[in-house]
Amino acid sequence: MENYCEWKEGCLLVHMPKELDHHQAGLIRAEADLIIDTCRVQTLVFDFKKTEFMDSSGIGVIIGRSRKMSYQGGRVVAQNLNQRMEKIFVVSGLHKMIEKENS
Amino acid sequence: MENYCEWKEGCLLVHMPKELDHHQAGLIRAEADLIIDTCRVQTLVFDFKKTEFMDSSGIGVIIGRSRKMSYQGGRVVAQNLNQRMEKIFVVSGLHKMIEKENS
Amino acid sequence: MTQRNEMRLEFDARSMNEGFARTAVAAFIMELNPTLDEVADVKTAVSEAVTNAIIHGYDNPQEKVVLTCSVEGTAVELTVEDRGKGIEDVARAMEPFYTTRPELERSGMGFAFMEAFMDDVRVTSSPGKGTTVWMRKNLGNPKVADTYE
Amino acid sequence: MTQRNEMRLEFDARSMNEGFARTAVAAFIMELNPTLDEVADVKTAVSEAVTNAIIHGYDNPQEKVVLTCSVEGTAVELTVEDRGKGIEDVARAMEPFYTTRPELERSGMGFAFMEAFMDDVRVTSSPGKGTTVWMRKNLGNPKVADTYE
Ligand SMILES: Nc1ncnc2c1ncn2[C@@H]1O[C@H](COP(=O)(O)OP(=O)(O)O)[C@@H](O)[C@H]1O
Ligand SMILES: Nc1ncnc2c1ncn2[C@@H]1O[C@H](COP(=O)(O)OP(=O)(O)O)[C@@H](O)[C@H]1O
Repeated sequence: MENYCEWKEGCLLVHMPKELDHHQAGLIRAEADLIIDTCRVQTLVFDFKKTEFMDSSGIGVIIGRSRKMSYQGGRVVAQNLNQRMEKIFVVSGLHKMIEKENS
Repeated sequence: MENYCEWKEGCLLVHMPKELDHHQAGLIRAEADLIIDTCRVQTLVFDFKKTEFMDSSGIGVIIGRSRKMSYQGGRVVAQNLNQRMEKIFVVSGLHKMIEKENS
Repeated sequence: MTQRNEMRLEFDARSMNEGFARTAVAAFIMELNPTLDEVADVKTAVSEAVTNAIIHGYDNPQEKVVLTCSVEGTAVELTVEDRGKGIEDVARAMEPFYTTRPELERSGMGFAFMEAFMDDVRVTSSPGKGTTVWMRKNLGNPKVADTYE
Repeated sequence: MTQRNEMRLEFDARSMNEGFARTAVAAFIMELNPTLDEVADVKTAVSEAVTNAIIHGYDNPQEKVVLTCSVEGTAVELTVEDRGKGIEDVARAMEPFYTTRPELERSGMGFAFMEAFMDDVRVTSSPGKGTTVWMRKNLGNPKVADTYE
């Protein structure tokens, strides 16, 4: 495990990698789901501080986790999007589905 | 011209590029020779501050300019070599031919 | 800088090569002096097409993906080709959100991303034979996606 | 990390592609977690072989250089191939300081650098047909050149 995830008092913080593609998406999915399935996550935060590249595989991993959270009634937040990530969020429509925030 | 060269009171300072290969070597050679052939260069300084990569084409351009300088009786110095450049100097034998200095 | 220059890259259909393919293309188009955003656009499109070849085109990671890239003037042309399963209905496959692999959490946005970030995208495919994606982008021309907001 | 992975890269014999070829190889070997110095060693050897193909092998920049790279376990294997002029006497060409292009300020150190930075270098060539340089390096093994001083 690469340790993308940080778990603290009901909040799951996912540190998104520098380059988020299909290869990385699988690793994040596995690690995050382990926690979402076993702990009571109230807030899920995707942190993009380090992220410089993301393709549509990243969209898949975000939508997938958000769907899981909506079943159990939690909040999903994306934070620290740089300009490129903002663009990806707009092009993909994610900006209408996920709350954005700057930490 | 890319402006590798800085000319000041008898001293020609050549700023070596980040990656010094055959492609770059030709450009440096053209620019330096213009000055060596027209001005009275007493000291020729190769500055490697920015240089992270150099192959044997770099050796060629350094030896070529040094030879010109030795005809006209000037001094040749290499400065700010990082560890990698030190290694290249040793492997190529340049360290026995050129004075080293840290500015 | 306006002379034509081209390369052809062939590599194993492994997901770790997605990053490699992007980096190679980014390095190759540097001679056009692209903006950071243009580089990111091209990398994204390459990533989509290469990922598709790896996960939809093939089952076996030892099969080969072929990528070509040429630059001429201010334009970049790319092809990404596999000799894998092919696509039955290309028009449908290109619809946003259409995916045949929801279990892999594919978003169905791959072709949509290619179209958003490149100027022109064309797909030819034949079932059982493979798929070729051809893409083109003129650098130095702001595109719709850049003024999307 | 020990699975075999390979790529093949073909590009125009232009000097601007020397940097591209180095970058592509560096990106490809990243999965072996090389040290910075190992990456620099491999890049240097690639640069030498590719430059030779471009300036000694060919006269025409539209001819193609072919580079292959494979990783397996901790080893990198590379070939750089041209279908150009070839070398009459390979043993002599590999002697340090031997060059046929002194007017281009070639130092004659190209093969010497490949040998210093890789574990094994083999050259096959036939006049009029072309040249292939095969190189191998085991990463994680400090080499003579590293303890030269
Ligand atoms: N190279 C390919 N080989 C076979 N099928 C493909 C290929 N590329 C795309 N497809 C098909 O087109 C569909 C849509 O592709 P895309 O828009 O990239 O979305 P996604 O990759 O998220 O499924 C895929 O689900 C797949 O069925
Ligand atoms: N790919 C090649 N095709 C033809 N000749 C070559 C090739 N590579 C090397 N040579 C010959 O071998 C000589 C020595 O090569 P090298 O040690 O790299 O030194 P340099 O490139 O500085 O001349 C070259 O000068 C050239 O005559």
